[in-house]
Order: sequence, then C-alpha cells, then structure tokens
Amino acid sequence: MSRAKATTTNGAAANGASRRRGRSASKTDNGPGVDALHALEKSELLSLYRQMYLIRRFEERSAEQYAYGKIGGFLHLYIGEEAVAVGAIKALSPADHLVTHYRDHGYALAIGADPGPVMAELFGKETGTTKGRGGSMHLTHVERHFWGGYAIVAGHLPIATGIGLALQYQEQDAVCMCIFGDGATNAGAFHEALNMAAIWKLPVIFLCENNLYAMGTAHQYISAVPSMATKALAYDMKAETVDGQDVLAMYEAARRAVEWCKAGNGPYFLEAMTYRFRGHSMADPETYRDKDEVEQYRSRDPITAYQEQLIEAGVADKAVFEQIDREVEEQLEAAIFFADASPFPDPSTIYDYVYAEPIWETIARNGASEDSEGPRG
Amino acid sequence: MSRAKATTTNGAAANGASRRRGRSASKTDNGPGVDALHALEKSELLSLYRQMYLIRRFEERSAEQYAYGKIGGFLHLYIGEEAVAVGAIKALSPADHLVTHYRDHGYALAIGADPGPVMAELFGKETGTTKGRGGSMHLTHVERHFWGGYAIVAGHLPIATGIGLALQYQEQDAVCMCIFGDGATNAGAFHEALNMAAIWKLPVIFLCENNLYAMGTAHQYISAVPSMATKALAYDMKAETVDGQDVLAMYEAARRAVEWCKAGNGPYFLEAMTYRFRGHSMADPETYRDKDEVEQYRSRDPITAYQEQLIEAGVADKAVFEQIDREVEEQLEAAIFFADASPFPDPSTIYDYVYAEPIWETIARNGASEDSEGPRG
Amino acid sequence: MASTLAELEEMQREAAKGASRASGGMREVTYRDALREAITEEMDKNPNVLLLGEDIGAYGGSYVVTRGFQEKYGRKRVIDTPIAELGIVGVAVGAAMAGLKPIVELMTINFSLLAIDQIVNHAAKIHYMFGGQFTAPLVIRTASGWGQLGATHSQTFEGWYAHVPGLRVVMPSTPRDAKGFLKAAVQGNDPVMFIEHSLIYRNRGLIPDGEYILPLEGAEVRKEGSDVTIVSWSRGAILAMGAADELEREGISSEVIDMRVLRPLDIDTVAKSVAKTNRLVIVEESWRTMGLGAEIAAAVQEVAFDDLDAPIGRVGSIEVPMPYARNLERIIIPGKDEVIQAVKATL
Amino acid sequence: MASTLAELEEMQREAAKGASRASGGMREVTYRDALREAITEEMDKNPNVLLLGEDIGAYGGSYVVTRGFQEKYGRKRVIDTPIAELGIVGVAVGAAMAGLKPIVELMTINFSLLAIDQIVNHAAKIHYMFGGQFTAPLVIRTASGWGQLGATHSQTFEGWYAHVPGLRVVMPSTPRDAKGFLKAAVQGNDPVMFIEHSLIYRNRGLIPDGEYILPLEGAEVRKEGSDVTIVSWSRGAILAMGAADELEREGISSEVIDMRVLRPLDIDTVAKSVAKTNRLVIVEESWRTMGLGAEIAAAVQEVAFDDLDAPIGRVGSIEVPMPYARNLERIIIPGKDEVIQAVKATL
Ligand SMILES: Cc1ncc(C[n+]2csc(CCOP(=O)(O)OP(=O)(O)O)c2C)c(N)n1
Ligand SMILES: Cc1ncc(C[n+]2csc(CCOP(=O)(O)OP(=O)(O)O)c2C)c(N)n1
Ligand SMILES: [Mg+2]
Ligand SMILES: [Mg+2]
Repeated sequence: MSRAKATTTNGAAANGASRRRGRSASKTDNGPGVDALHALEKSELLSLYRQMYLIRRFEERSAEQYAYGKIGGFLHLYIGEEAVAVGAIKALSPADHLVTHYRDHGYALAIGADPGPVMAELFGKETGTTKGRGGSMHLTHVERHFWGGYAIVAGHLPIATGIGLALQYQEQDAVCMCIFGDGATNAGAFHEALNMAAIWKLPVIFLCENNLYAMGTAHQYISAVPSMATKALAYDMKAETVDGQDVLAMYEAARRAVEWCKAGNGPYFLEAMTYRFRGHSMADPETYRDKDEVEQYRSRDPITAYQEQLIEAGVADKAVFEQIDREVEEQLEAAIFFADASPFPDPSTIYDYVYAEPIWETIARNGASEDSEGPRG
Repeated sequence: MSRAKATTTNGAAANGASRRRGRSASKTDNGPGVDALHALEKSELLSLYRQMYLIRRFEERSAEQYAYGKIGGFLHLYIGEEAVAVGAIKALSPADHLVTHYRDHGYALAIGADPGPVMAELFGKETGTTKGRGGSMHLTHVERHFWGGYAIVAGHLPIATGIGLALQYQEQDAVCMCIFGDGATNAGAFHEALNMAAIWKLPVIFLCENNLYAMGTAHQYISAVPSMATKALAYDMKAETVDGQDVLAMYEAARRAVEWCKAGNGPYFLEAMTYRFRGHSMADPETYRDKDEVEQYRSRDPITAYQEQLIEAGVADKAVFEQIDREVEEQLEAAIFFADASPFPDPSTIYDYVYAEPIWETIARNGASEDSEGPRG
Repeated sequence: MASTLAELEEMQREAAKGASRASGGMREVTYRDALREAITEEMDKNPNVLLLGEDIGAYGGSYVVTRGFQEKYGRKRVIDTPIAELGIVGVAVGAAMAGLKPIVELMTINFSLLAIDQIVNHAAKIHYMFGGQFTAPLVIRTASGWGQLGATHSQTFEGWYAHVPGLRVVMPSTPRDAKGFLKAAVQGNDPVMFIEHSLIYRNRGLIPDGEYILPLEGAEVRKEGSDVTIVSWSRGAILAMGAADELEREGISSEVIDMRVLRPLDIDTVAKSVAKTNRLVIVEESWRTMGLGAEIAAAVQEVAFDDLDAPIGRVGSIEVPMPYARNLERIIIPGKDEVIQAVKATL
Repeated sequence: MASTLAELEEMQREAAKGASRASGGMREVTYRDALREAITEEMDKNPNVLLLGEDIGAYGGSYVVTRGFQEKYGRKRVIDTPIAELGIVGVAVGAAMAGLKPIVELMTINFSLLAIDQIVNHAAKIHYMFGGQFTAPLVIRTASGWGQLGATHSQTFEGWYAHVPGLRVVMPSTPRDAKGFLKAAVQGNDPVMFIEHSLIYRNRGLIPDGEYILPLEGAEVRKEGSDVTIVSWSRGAILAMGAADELEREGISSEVIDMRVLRPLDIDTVAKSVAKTNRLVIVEESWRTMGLGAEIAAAVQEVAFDDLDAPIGRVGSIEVPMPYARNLERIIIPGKDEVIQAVKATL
C-alpha cells in the first residue's frame, strides 16, 4: 500500500536567496509567499500585479464586448482565479510548455500573448492567435510553447502527457504544465494520463484549478473526495495543495513543481484552491450557488489582496498601481481597437489547414467538397 | 487529504461461531481462512473443493476441445485462479448480482451454471447459456443474476455500478459483485465507475483479480502502483488485499465485503492476488514470463493446497476427493456429450434478439437488410 | 398542399386533431417544453424512470430542459453526474438492465464520442449478445447544434449511430414528434439515441392536449409536392420547409420529407415520393461524406432507380473542422440558398 | 486482363518492376512482414519514430506485427502501454505535436471506439483549429477482422473515420500497399488511421526490393473488365478478386477496384470504370446501412448518373451484432456467392 505523498503548502522550497533584498516583510512567519516576496525583484513583483490586473480587466472588457455581440459562442471568464495562472506561469522558463483547458484567457496573457491578438481571436478575426479558427477556448502562444486551450474536458491531459513524453525522449530540460479544473479529475482521461505520466516519470505538472464547481455542480456531488490532490495517491504521484488566491504562494508551489520535474522525479500534482467570481460561461444563470458564498469569496480578491500585500511590504504605493492600471486600460483600449479593425478570415481560405500536406489531387478531382460547383458541391 | 483505507487481510471479520464444530484446526494462529474452516459445514467445505476441481477440469477439457476445433475465437482459461471465483461466489446470496470480464468460465460454474450449457456455449450451440450468441466471453446465469462476462476491458465496471444503483434505488438487500483484472484498473472506465460508486455509496464489490499480467504485459510497466487496492484511495473507498490462492481466505474477505456493502457503507474494493497458470488465451505464446516464475506459482496450486488443508484438518481423506474427482469427470463427460449433441442455432433465427421490441414494419419494408431477396439484400 | 410554414402548422393541427380527439384538441408549446412534458409525464407515471447527466440538477441542464426537476423529484431521481460520459452511459446501461428506466442527458452529441463504446459495444449489444435474456432500455438524450462553438462542439454524428444494429435513433424536428417519440423511447424496451438540436429548443409547434406516444418509426411527409423531393431531419427539415416555401414562389413544387427516425430508416416513404417527383435532394448539417444522406441516396437509387430522372443531390456542411469565426461558420453550415441551388440542379 | 489471382500477381510483378527497377526487382513477403519492414525502415532512419501500444513489447503485438522490436529498439522506443486507448492516443497526439513520430497500435478497431474522442476531437482538429500552427502527425495502426470473436470484437468502422475531415484513412489489401502506405503515413504530416485486417496478415504478395513509398491517395484497378465494376477494399478486395475470377469463368467480365485509401476517397477512378462497365457493385464487411459503400454509391450516382444501367448494388454484413456461433458468423460476413449474386442482379 503506497504512502500518502500529498503535502500542504509550505514556503520552504522556494528561495532565490542570492537575489534577496533588504525589504521588510510584513508577515512575521515564513509562511507561503513570504520567501518569494523577498526573493523577487520589485519589477517582478509589480509585473505579477500587472498581469493579474490585465487579466481581470481583459475579462471585464470581454464580457462587455460579448454583450455588444462581437464575441460569440461560449466565453469562460477567469475573473477571481487570476493568481493561479500568473503565479504558475511565473515559474516557467521559455523552454517549458503549457496546455490548458478552455478557460484559457488568463494563461494566454500570463505567458505573454499580446492582448490584441487574444481579443482578435475572441472576435474571430484573422489576426487572432489562431487566425479566428479556434476562438476563445483555443488560444495559443507558439513562441512560449503554449499548445492551446482545449474544450473537451480532460481531453488535453493525455496530450500534455504526450508532450512530456517528447520532452523526456528528446532529453530536454523542460516541463509541460497542464491546467484543468476540479471537474476534469472525474473523467477517465485524467486517470489514464496521470497513470502514464507516473509510470514513465514524465516531466508534467498537473495543475488542477479547484474552483469548487464543474459548471453548475458542486464538487461534493461528483467527486468522491473533497481534495483533488487525493487522486494523485492512486499513482504514487507527488502532490500538493496550495492557496490559489495568493499569487506568491502559487508561484512558490509551481516553482517546487518545476524543480521536482526537472530533477527527473517524474510528474507533480498541484491543486490550487480558487473560486470563479462569475458564472461558468456567459450563459450561466448561477442558480446553483448562494450569493453569500460568492460575496465571501469575492472579499478575498486575489488582486486587491496582493496589492495590499505589496503596499504593506513597501514595494509600491497607490500611485504606482494607479499608473499600472492606467497603462493596462490603454493596452486594452488598443487591443479592442486592433481586434475591431482586423478583418475576418477570407472565405476563400476556408479549406486551409484541414491537412498539413497539400490536399491531394484525388479529392480535388472527385468533387466531394472542393469541386468547382461551389464549396458545398 | 484522505487517510488510507486499505488493510491487509485478517481473519477477524468472518465468523459463523454458532455453527462452529469441534474440528481441530491445523493452523495454530487464527490466520486468514481458519475461521471459515471452522465455521463452514463439511459439505460446504467439500463443495468448495468440488467447484474448484470442476473449474480446473472444465478448463482442461475446454483446451482439449479447442484443440479439436470445436471451440473458436478466444478462450481465456481460468486455471490457477479457481480459488478466487469459488471463494468469492460462496459469499454471495441468491439475491446478489454478478458481472465479470471475459475470463468468466470459473464464475459461471461457481455460481451454479450447469457445465453442459456452459460447454455448449463454448461450442456455439443453441443450448448454450446465451444460445450460442455470446460465446466463451459472455456467459450468463440468469437465475443467479449473473449478468454476463464482458469483453471490452473495464467496460463492465460502469455497468456493475449501474446495477448497484438499481439495487440501492429499489432498496434491495443485495450487492453487485464485479470481477476484473489488474490491467483493467488502468482504464478510464474503472475510475469513472469507482468514483460514482463511491459518491453514491452503492453496494458494489469491485473484485480485482491481480494475476500480475494484463495479457503479456507485467503490471509494473503499465500501473504506477504495484497494489491495485491503492487506487481505491482516490475514492476514499474501503479496500483490502487478500491471498486469492486461498479459497477460505478469499471467502472470508468476500464476506466482509458483502457485509460492508449490505450495511450501507458503500462500495468495497477487494484485490485478490492470484496467478494464471496458462497463457492469456489459447493464442498466447507466453514469451513474456519465465518458465521458472510459472513453475513457482504452480507449486502453490490453490486446489492441491486446499485439499491438503482439508486432509490436515480432518475434514476428508483421499478417498473422498477421489470420489469427487470421479464425479466431476463424469459430469464433464456428460457436458461435452451434451454440447456435442446440441444443435447450432437455426440460421433463420439470425435476426432474433437485435431488438427487444418487434422489428417494425418500416425496416422490414424498406429492405435494408431483411428484405425478401435474401439476408444481405 | 401547404406552401408556407403557417399552412403546414395548420395542416398538422388538422391531422393531429383526429389523433387527439379524445383529449380535445391541440396546444402550442416549445420544443423544449414538449420534452419537459414527456419527461415529467413518464416520471410521474413510472417511479423507475430517473434522470442522469452533467448539470441537470441545480444548473437545470445545459439547454435548460431539466430545470426544476431536481427540486420536484429529488436527488434520487435526478442525478447530477461527474463529467464522465463513458461512465454515465455505462451506469445507465447497468441500471436499465436491472430494471430502472434511465434517461441520460449527454450535453452535446460531440461528447457522446467519449461514451460511444458504451453505446455501441454495450447498450446496442446486450440484447443480442446474451441471447435475448437481458435488455438495456436506456434513453440517451443529447443535442446536435452549433453557433460559434468551435471545432469540437459543432458536430453531429447521427449517421454513425444509424449504422449500429441494436440501437434505435431518433432526431425529431417538431415539438409534437419530440414529445411523442421521447415518451415512446422511455416506454420502449430498446436503447434509444434521442438527438435534439440546440437551435430549435425555442421553436413552437402544436401538440395534442392529452397523452400520446408516437412509435419510433417512419418518416413523415411534411409538405406534398410534385417536382422534387427534399429529404431531411431535425433542423434540416425546417430548413427544407423554408427552401420549399421559396421554391414554391418560383413555381417549383417540392415534397418535403422529415426522416425523424434514423434507425430503422424509412426508405419506403422516400421511394414512394420519388416515384412521384422523380428527383431527390437530401439536406443535412453533417459533413456530406459519410453523412446519413449517403445512405439515403444509396438506398433510394437501389429501390427507385428507374424513377430517378436526375442524380440525387446531397447538401451538407463544408468538410472542415468547424472554425470559430462567424463568417466562416455561416458558409459552412448549409442554408436555404444551398438547398434551392441543389434542387434546381436536379431539374 | 488478369482472370486469376496468380495472373494478377504476375501483373503486379510486372507493373511494380518498372517502379523498382533501380533496386532490382520484387520479392514475395507476407502482409505482416511488409508492415514490419515499413516500421523498421522508418525507425532505423528516424530516431523520433516510436511505437506505443498494448502488448507490443514482450508479447510481440496481438497480431505479432511488432515481435522483436522491443529487444531491437529498446523500451524507450517500443512502449508497452496500459489498457487505456483514449489515453494512449492522446499521448501520441501530444508527442506528435511536440516533434515525435508515434505509431500507435490499437489491438483492434473495435477498441478504437474508446479512443475516438482523441482521434476525432483532437488529432483531426489540431491543425485546423489552431490555424495551421501545429500538426498531430501520428499514425494509428489497428486491425479490422472477425473469427468467432463475438459481438464486440468483430466490427469495422472505417466508414466512420472516412467521415472526418483532418484524418487520412487507409485500408490496404496487399503487402505492397501495406508497406508503401505505412511508410508514407510515417513520413507524412497528418494524422493517419491505418487499418489492417486480422485475416490477411499471412497473405503473400510481391513488393519492390528497395525502399519505396506510396502516396496516400488513389484507388487502384486490380483487374480490368467490361461488364461490371466491383469496388471494395481490404479483405473485401481479395474477395472481389475471387468473385471476379469465378464470374470470368461464367463469361462475365468484371473490373475490380481496390479503394485502398478511404479518405480522401477516389471516386474518380470508380466513375471512370463505371463509364465503361455501366454497372457497379460495392463489397464491404461492414453493416451495409451507413457502411462506406453508402458513400461510394451516393457519390458515384451523382457523377456517373447517366452511365449507370442498373442500380448500384451493395454487399455488406447482415445487420446484427455478430453472434459467436460459427454457422451464424459465416452467414453474416459476405462471401463470394453474395458478391456473384449481387453482380448478376445488376446485369
Ligand atoms: C467531455 C466534456 N463533457 C462536458 C463538457 C461541458 N463542460 C464544459 S466545462 C464543464 C465543467 C468543467 O469543470 P471544471 O473541470 O471544474 O473546470 P472549470 O470550468 O470549473 O474551470 C463542462 C461539464 C465538455 N466540454 N467536455
Ligand atoms: C478496451 C480493450 N482493450 C484491449 C483489449 C484486449 N485485451 C483483452 S484481455 C486484455 C488484458 C486484460 O488484463 P487484465 O485486466 O489483467 O485481466 P486478465 O486477463 O489478466 O484476467 C487485453 C489487453 C480489450 N479486450 N478491450
Ligand atoms: Mg471547476
Ligand atoms: Mg491480469
């Protein structure tokens, strides 16, 4: 019988002592996030804030653009969960890889995608991150090996595992981070992927965003265990649960995970406790949870909490944040302008990308779809 | 983080003290199986032997009939694993339910199917347990709620869970026992089923026959953990590992499982450590395991071990076993005669059973398959 | 002969009046409400009917078909399941075998691919493989549809299910059929794939007042005509009616057939129509290659070869994974114009 | 014009001689060995090629295609996977995206249903959905077949995969095609469903001596004829040749076409043949309703309507879940007699 490997967060692992500066810590103990607060440069700390704020406002503006009818289909906002993506991505290096579920705007922005192409993608424009083909649920950022958001719950876990296999096979010093929700841990694909990652000791970080709900169903009705990290026990996989509303604690945990994987120890299961402040998607009537509950979580807003933390720690004052906020607003204004001004895909390109190899003559000849009588033949 | 629930076997739970007789126990401690040895009637103890021997010889005769060309397709023999089925089924009452994988001959016989119809099914005859439609992998025994063997690895675990749901829904005092191999625990269906059984606290016994191999692949290459019972941890499910080569220990463990479920505690995971003495199926070249390893396990033959145990305990002497053996041989001779003498299904019945409702007129009319021009239209 | 949708409804009203005379008439409901009525009537009548699916409880179902049912029937009978399509369907198969009558909701037909092994290798096989000793009479409700949902959420696989002996496959286009078929599916003894369409839940139509069921068989002529036969099902049948309407104005008379039940497939009704019109166009939202239209065309040319005066036309989606961009999506899904063009090509 | 299988092989030998002149001729190998050669040649050449599948290592593969490969290439490149079809294919999709060239073996096409979400909603979508930025060029090798294996192990779903844009689907019937296509699949940049057949692994045939690839396109005329065209693929094509042989003796000249590649589908070659013979019979082992023959029939009647002198005939399996009993199985799977009967029905 295997021993439990899951631990709760502790700040011990993350350190960057060489770069530690003489900033006064507001917290007296060395709890989660404190080491990072000391270890990171001021610019890095502020950059984390900026990213979270950018994501928050990007999402708010997206909701607005959706209301204007410029965005269609589903739209899964990341509001309330920003600290998870921002903290986690901070731990990745440019060599590392990322795969996410459909709730992916935060990750695209955190890993460095321009808000312009991201918004353009939401608008379905040719200048979007996938040329308007993928839409909101399938954002990418090729340069940083962000292989996309995926819309089949848990379907991307095996894919991330396969990327991990490739990294190991090619002996690369890199990890693949895979993002998914608490709901995904009940799907067979989750278990098949974790098992293989564990057997083969692949460098994959399974980062579960436990926001307590899968769409409109609370986890207690659909998961036999309340902690998703428990499920890593079945694979003897190193696991940890972290406060996903604390960006620095999140970063530290993700760093531990990256180090663990890069040291050749195999995969790492990270469960970030978080909460989405908005509905599952724009269509969600939110009939399944109390207003009170939502309010309670909203009062632990990861962005304002972090702002207060930085102010308390003397990293920055109100004016600095106001400046950042203004810059972000401008950036988003420009992003929306860019998206608006961009063209829709040219209908003549509709067959582009079906196959990576050229469409062969046979199919062109036989007229099943591409014949001269028009697109539908 | 959930606590480990898995325990190793101990004989404490099984008792039938009221029926205990003054038989002298050969074992000094109260280890696995000893309570049962005392608690069961002599006739019951001998019946366990008879069933194991019947299964063994049935399988040997099947192999022979296969060689004669009377059996086709796959043929998954149960030789070496007899104690698991016989011990487990002994713990079930007539109200209980059973679902198994394709390695199902042992279960069909243990739960009371006549060897005649079972052999007839292997021959593909109309008198078989499924009228020659299912074959070796899909045996049934309707009276005892044996809902069949299933050939898609792990596909029947959700089905057993559904039967468990029906039992709970209809408030029946019964369990559903579900048999599968170690290899099946790596499939998504296994996990989806266990999770649901655990959430809903269904009366399902998940009995894993851990024979160390999935076809030709040893478990260490395909399972992240060596003990399949570990996987129950992910569902906070009661779990136990038992020596599947000891029929009385097996019975005791299965009894504990039945009692647990019937008390409304939810599902129970039972891992029986066993070994198959023959290849996976008749096609298996057995290139993947040492002859030595096989020999070593063969030396712990569950049938001879049990025979010795009964002789030592004074339950029966050689003559009794010789008598049983003779009876079994006769039974099997009759079974083969029955199977041989039975007719193949009548080709005119080929469309029977496709639908439970009568085939509607439309399909009969439109001639897609059943038109007058012959079966293939 | 009806030439507008309004007239068709009038026709239906008339036709249905006969059937429901006992219960005194018809009323107009949405497709969604027709489904809700079918479910509640069956649940009220048969305590063994239960619902299983993702977010069917407090959330009310992704297309709001089951809203309020958990409050009404309790968690025992309206079960929110994990996201585990394979497992859910498997559980329903087992429950159905053991005497319950599960109605499973799979949010969309796209996700049914995860459960297809349970549907094809288990549900559809149980009765035959075990020599008629057991049945697995579950009902799987799921929805086809699209609307900027992207490549993985905009497909429809009804043709695949129509391939499988042992399954019954239904894809109703009207509230009346939706209710009548769903009740028949629940009362029946075979596994049924019941495929709805996300874009027609709010469509209104007449249904008989009292209780009724419609046996799971038979295409229906929605509109009579003489120049060409247009065959479709689900939302496609509505599209076909619209196209027929417009063609009528141009003096082209089309007979519109709603297939409704996709296994068993009622080729007979189509062939009869073709005997009259001598021309056939099939309309579907699926990719054309290996869409159900292929089977209908192949089967009709076989039984009505001499009746055909022109190649059977097929209208389907452009064969690409669905892009998100709305301008591309609009081109991909066939519209009235494509139907009209295909009809004219046969004349 | 070849009238016997021996003559056909002679023809092939001649035809192939031209192609392989540089490497000096042809040799006879089994279908299985042709596959083994393709795999080893590609593995020897490209270190990124790796094999994944259940029991492909020490066990040697359920149809013994990969025997000895794990010893030769090591566990790194020949990976025994858990029984987790969905996961395995998903892992291969990811590995392919990230630069490896995985060849996945799914024991039989029946089990591919468990992986179909990864095949259809992931592998086939990656390139389009992400705007051409990534590809998932994995190869899935799997086997169709039957032989008293029962209802869940005797199916074939090639028609389903042929429905899906983004996939290439191949189902070779000869050792030469098997090797040439498999090498092309491994060298290509698209996901490929490569469907073998368990009952032809031991068939022998000629292949060119040296290295060769066959582009994944195009049907092939296996035998020329003038009275009727018989179209099939995989084991069906061999059956068709046998039937043609016998028909020839009765004075009926049939042209036999092996489709070989099922997506994209080469209707052109069939239409050209029908222009000559004016009659078409399609032979498949699948259930006829919604088998690939439906698409071929529908497409051919569209492009060759005026050439057809008789309804297109389709021969397929009897539409029931496959029973185990051998006498029933024999009736269900089409044989030479059924093909001959269908041919005669068109004359
Ligand atoms: C296989 C599959 N089933 C169902 C859905 C519909 N669906 C989309 S998101 C979702 C809930 C997922 O919850 P969770 O994994 O917790 O992620 P969260 O949305 O909370 O971030 C569901 C059921 C889907 N996309 N894929
Ligand atoms: C989904 C699926 N994949 C693969 C197979 C082929 N197969 C049949 S039995 C088997 C091994 C199963 O091993 P295990 O679960 O340990 O049972 P055992 O045969 O050892 O009793 C495999 C891979 C199958 N039947 N179903
Ligand atoms: Mg969630
Ligand atoms: Mg095993």
